[in-house]
Amino acid sequence: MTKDLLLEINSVAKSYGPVVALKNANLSVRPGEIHALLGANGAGKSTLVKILTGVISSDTGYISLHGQKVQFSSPDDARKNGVAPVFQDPALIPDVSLQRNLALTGTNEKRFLKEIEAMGLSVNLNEIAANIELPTLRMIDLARALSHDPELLILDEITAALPIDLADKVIEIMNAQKEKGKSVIFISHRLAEIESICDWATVLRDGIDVDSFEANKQIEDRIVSAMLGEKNNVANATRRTKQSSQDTETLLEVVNLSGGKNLTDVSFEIKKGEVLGVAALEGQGQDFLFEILAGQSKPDSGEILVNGQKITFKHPADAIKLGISYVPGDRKSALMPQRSIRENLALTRFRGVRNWGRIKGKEENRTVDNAVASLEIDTRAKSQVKRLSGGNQQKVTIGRWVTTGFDLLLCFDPTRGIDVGTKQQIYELIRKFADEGKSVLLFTSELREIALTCDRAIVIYEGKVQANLEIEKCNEENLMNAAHGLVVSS
Amino acid sequence: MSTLKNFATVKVSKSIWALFGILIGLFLLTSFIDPYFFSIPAVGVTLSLAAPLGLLAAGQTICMLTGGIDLSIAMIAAGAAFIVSVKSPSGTATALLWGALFCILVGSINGLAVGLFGMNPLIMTLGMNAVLIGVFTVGVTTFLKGSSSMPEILVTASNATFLFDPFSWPLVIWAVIGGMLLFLLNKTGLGRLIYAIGDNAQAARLAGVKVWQVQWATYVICALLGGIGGVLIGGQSGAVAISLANPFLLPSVAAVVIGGTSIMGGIGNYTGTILGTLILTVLSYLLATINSSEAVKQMIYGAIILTLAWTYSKISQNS
Amino acid sequence: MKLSSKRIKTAIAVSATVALAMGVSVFAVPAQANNYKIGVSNSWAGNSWRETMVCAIKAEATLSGKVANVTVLSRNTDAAGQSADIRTLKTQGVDAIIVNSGDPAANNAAIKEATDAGIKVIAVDNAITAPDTTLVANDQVAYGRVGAAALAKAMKYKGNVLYMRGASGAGADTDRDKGFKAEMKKHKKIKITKEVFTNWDWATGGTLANQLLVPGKFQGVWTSGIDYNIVTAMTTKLKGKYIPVVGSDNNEFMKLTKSLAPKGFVGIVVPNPAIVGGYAAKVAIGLLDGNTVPAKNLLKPKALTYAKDKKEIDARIVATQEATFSATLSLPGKTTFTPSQLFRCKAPQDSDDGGR
Amino acid sequence: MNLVQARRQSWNIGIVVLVLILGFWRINQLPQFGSYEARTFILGILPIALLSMGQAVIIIGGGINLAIGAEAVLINCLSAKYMAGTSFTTSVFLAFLFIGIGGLVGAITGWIVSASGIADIVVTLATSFLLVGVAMFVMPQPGGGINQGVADLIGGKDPNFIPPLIWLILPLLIIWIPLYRSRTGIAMYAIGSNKDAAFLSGVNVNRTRIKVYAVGGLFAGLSGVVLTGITLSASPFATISSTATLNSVAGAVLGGVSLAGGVGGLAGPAMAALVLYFIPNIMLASGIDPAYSQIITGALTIFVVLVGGLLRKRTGKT
Repeated sequence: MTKDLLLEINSVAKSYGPVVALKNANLSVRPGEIHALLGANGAGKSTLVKILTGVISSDTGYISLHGQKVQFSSPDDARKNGVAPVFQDPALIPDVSLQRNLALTGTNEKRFLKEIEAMGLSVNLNEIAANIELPTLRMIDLARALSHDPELLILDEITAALPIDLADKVIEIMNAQKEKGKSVIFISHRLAEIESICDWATVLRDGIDVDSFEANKQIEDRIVSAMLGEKNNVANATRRTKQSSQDTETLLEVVNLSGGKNLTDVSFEIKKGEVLGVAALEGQGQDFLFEILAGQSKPDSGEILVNGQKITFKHPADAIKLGISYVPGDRKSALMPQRSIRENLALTRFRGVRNWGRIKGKEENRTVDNAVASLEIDTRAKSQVKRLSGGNQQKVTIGRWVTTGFDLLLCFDPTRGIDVGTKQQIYELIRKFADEGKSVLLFTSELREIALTCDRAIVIYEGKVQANLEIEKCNEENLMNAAHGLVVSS
Repeated sequence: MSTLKNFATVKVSKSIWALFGILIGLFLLTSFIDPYFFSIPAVGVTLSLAAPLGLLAAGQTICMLTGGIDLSIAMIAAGAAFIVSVKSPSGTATALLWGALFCILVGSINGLAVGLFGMNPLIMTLGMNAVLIGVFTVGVTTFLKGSSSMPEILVTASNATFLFDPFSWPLVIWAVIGGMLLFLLNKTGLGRLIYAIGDNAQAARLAGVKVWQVQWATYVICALLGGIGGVLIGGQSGAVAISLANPFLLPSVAAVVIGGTSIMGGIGNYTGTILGTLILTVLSYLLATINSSEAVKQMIYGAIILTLAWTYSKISQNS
Repeated sequence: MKLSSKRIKTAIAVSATVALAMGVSVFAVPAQANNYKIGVSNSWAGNSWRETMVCAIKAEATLSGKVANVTVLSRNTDAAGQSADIRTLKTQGVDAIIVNSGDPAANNAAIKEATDAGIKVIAVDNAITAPDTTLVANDQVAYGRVGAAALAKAMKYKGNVLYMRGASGAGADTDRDKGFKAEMKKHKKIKITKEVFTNWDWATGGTLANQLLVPGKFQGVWTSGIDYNIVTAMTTKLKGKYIPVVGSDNNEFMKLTKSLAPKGFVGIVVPNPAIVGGYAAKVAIGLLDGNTVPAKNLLKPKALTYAKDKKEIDARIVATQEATFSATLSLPGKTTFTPSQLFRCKAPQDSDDGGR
Repeated sequence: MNLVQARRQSWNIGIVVLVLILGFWRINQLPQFGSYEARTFILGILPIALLSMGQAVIIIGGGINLAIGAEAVLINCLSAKYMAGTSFTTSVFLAFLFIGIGGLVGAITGWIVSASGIADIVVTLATSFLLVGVAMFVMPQPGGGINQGVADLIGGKDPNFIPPLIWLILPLLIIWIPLYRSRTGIAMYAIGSNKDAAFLSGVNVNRTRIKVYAVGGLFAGLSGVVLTGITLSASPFATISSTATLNSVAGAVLGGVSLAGGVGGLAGPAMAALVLYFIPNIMLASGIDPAYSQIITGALTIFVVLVGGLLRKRTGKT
């Protein structure tokens, strides 16, 4: 343990059942340092932050603060010891006024108002948190954290989807903390920010700190290569070979679609038999785009055309009727965890009142068994889907649509938190769909998947299509740059 | 590759055996105290008395499987019995039809309010309960004035032996309807959806299921089951009254909970509820036999529900 | 200083209550002679017996020509609720309150407030312990006694009795128990082997009968008025081997007493007329007229059997009325209405000719 | 009051307006209105208003207690049994003791919910049987009593309406307002509103849940003792407890407490009790069978929850 370090995280590991979230994470933060914590989705950043702030406890390893070993029992405990986190989802009680939210954490109101004033904001302390816009709420959460004079401020993707002026404010605040000799751990996807303000950067990948270095000019390449890691582990993945099918008909066309919190003006089209990739950082409105196309949410404006016909969806059933099927990003929202694989796979068969009658057992057996076989679902834990591994659960959510048939599959980050072997199977499955003449809209947070599986890709940045790239241009650097708002020639 | 054929989980069947064991234990204990209980007529009586509770609990089971609850089921039962009794001069079949229409109406209101308007099932059915009490209290002196006894044929059917002891008509009715319900839950699309929306309504919606339709159907079926139960109660007691089925309301919830159906929905089955119903019925006979005071009876009742529910939650947490 | 939301809430609560409290008196209507207002508080609604009782009060009040208004507060409620109803009747400005109480002592505070204010309080059916009140009821002790005596006789003074009481704690139940147990004590060979409460609930009574009736176990049944479905249960449970049952003047019970008599069934009818309510109304009007009325006005019940009182039982059965109808249509000298007036069930303010 | 507060208070303002309209209507129906009539109003709502407040605390904390009526019945029986024929001081002492026992019973219920992980509704369904059983054990038959001086202190000597009014308002002032302002009070709202955010804000969720049930139990205990003071007796019947429980839920919900948790206060449920009291009485005086009021009460509860739910959906809260 080094005395002059503010924080030292040593060999911390954490598993949730069979899922390993953190393998072996190390991190050192000096006083007066802005430390960037980087990593792809699922690299273990959030788990590390949760351990650091006492939300969960680690399986092994230790944390020391000022050279003293510590183990925080709760976020409150962490806060009292000078470690204050601000999460992407503000930890404010929705139905309670700001004043009472402050009282709950024992925050000094005057001090808080001073911090808010310094941010150039004004708030009504009597307003209940649920009525406040998310960006403002994040700033309020930040101001509350600052009011406790933290030795170490942890900002977990706080600038994601924050308007430029507020994001600049956050950077000012970090610099001010630094001047006061306090430290900040900053988690962000905006590489430009990291270059300009951070002193040091640590990159996590698959639960391990793979690289840690001084953050000065021109470190983008190093960050990106550390985040992406060795590409060998997917070397035997077959690349997309079929050339884009430009001469075929358009299946779906989206015109000037806006809605939700971030989606402002999106237009694109998908051809039959095409796999269209979607790349975007967190919070660019891509999730809402998928929900609109699935009939789950309604757009504020814009048009959707299927086979040239303008359509509107009232219910997911309307989309399904048109052959549009949706595999949501959060598997939990698509699965019935306590029911069997069979029931989960066969669910869509009963969606109409006409199919409420007797189940045709043999036919169901056949389709279910086909899906199980073609997706190679591991059926050992067949009785309850919640006992399956993440990869097999994901196969079930996709397999459901294999039993029904579809024209367009909307896949939202289908490989998140899934082992490499299963990922490979899912890529192949998506390719197979395309070969059968079906279309796939695939959002993925792992950019290499786009080159492996797609015919074409669009990149969404701040609610708009930033780039529309043919497969040849879909290398990770281009996608990463476009996703960060940089112009990439198509 | 028929590895997927049986979808009853090992855990559930284990707990079913445990419940069965408790039932046998209670039965033997009761027989030990009152030897008459260990006889075919006594078993027949017990089974025929368990039938109405079994039917009300059946309705409660499907509501709870969808994550709901029906606290108006006792008033639906009493209401159906009332209507059948009042309409009996125009023929038993007509009277039963009126009763069924009443159940469908009330069930539809419950189901649509829950399904389409997102009403909390607890408040919806609680409110419906109050409305029905009011309607029937007013009705007794006005539009429902008249008979307060059940049609002769229903009284006979609710009490008579079927072929030979211990088979009684109520038991046969319960068995037939229970069998239909088991078929509905395990072998039909609607049954699948009842489990599905109870487990994850969002997932069902994303799969294209119109969740409100399922909830509508569920509450209508629940009301019909309650209505049949109510007619049986009316038949067995030979008279109808507004408070007819009140003593069955909380036991109908308790039987389902004892039977291992989760109040959150999605897990459980009617087999468990049947055992829960029988356990409660034998228990009430036992408590009546040992001349226990109402106080002790209530305490044992509560303690048993709590113990069984706690045991269940521990079993499911451990796996 | 900003007012907190809680403080505002409290301020509103206080001011609202004060506003109510300070409300001015409006429409003071003095009670005039022969223009009485009678209030009824009934703790149990939707029950045939109690409905008939209320109808009898209304019919008698209307016929008297001296009553302007009968206000009925009839609902299923507990002691606090009935106390609130009695107080409400007082605020309503009634001159007399007829109360059928669910609990002998629980409404005493509210009743005392009424009697202190000069309101005549008449307890009907169930006795109450409050002072300065008048009781109009069936003699429930005698009810228990004569039924017990007749049952003992029908059982040939030996055997086991299934004793099906009313509701634990109700005044009538306690009194009937007193009479029943005292009489049965005289008969050494008769044993009360099972004592249960039906809560005067037909479903509970029927269920208990189905559960308890076993061939040979009992030689007689006493019921507190939940009667005819017990007899029905015997048809199946005892395979038609009927044992004597004490019941009340319920329409269906008397019909069964008549129709099953050839099959050896001994039904003992101990009337408990619901139209005692009409008698209570008459007593109330008498009190308001300034007449002296004894504190206790009791009907003397007697036990009827089909063998002995064939004519009377035949005459009592009202074919047009429901099974649970309390089939006593007049109390000579105590009520004046005709059956059709009773069935009309109109209070003075409802009638075409009555009213304020 | 600024706009923000006005918006948040809209439910309470609505129910106050409703109470005032119904109140004046009812007063206009009466031959006269004075102290006795005011006392009648308050005595008519006091036990159920207190019980609704207790249920409201629990629902705000994200739970529901189906045994709250049984708790009140138990305390009613305990107090009527042991306060009968006692001196003034003993009765006062016992009153506080039994209110405390109410709180303890609530705390134990909360502990069972926390420790077992069973749904609140199942636990309290079971305890409702248990507690009624205990109540019947304590007092197999209706009866009991209370020192008359204490009874006058609760129900007020005719026609003094101040004591019952104090019993209605004092718990708000001395239990609820200090609690509402304390960190524990905020924590109660927090666990009902969003358990995760509450945990991140440093709330001990399980301990707070026990406190929520304990406070609910205190109000139930209060309701039980007040019942003894008003009726001078106790009745150990299950029907009373279940009716009271159902009314307490209706009162809390009508009073603006969201079943989703985290929303509402205690003044609303007290007002709602007045609304539920006025409706049958107004109907009665207008010559309508009061049984219709049961229909109106039920329909009103459904309607209010329906509209409240739709409004919340529109303002974005799910």
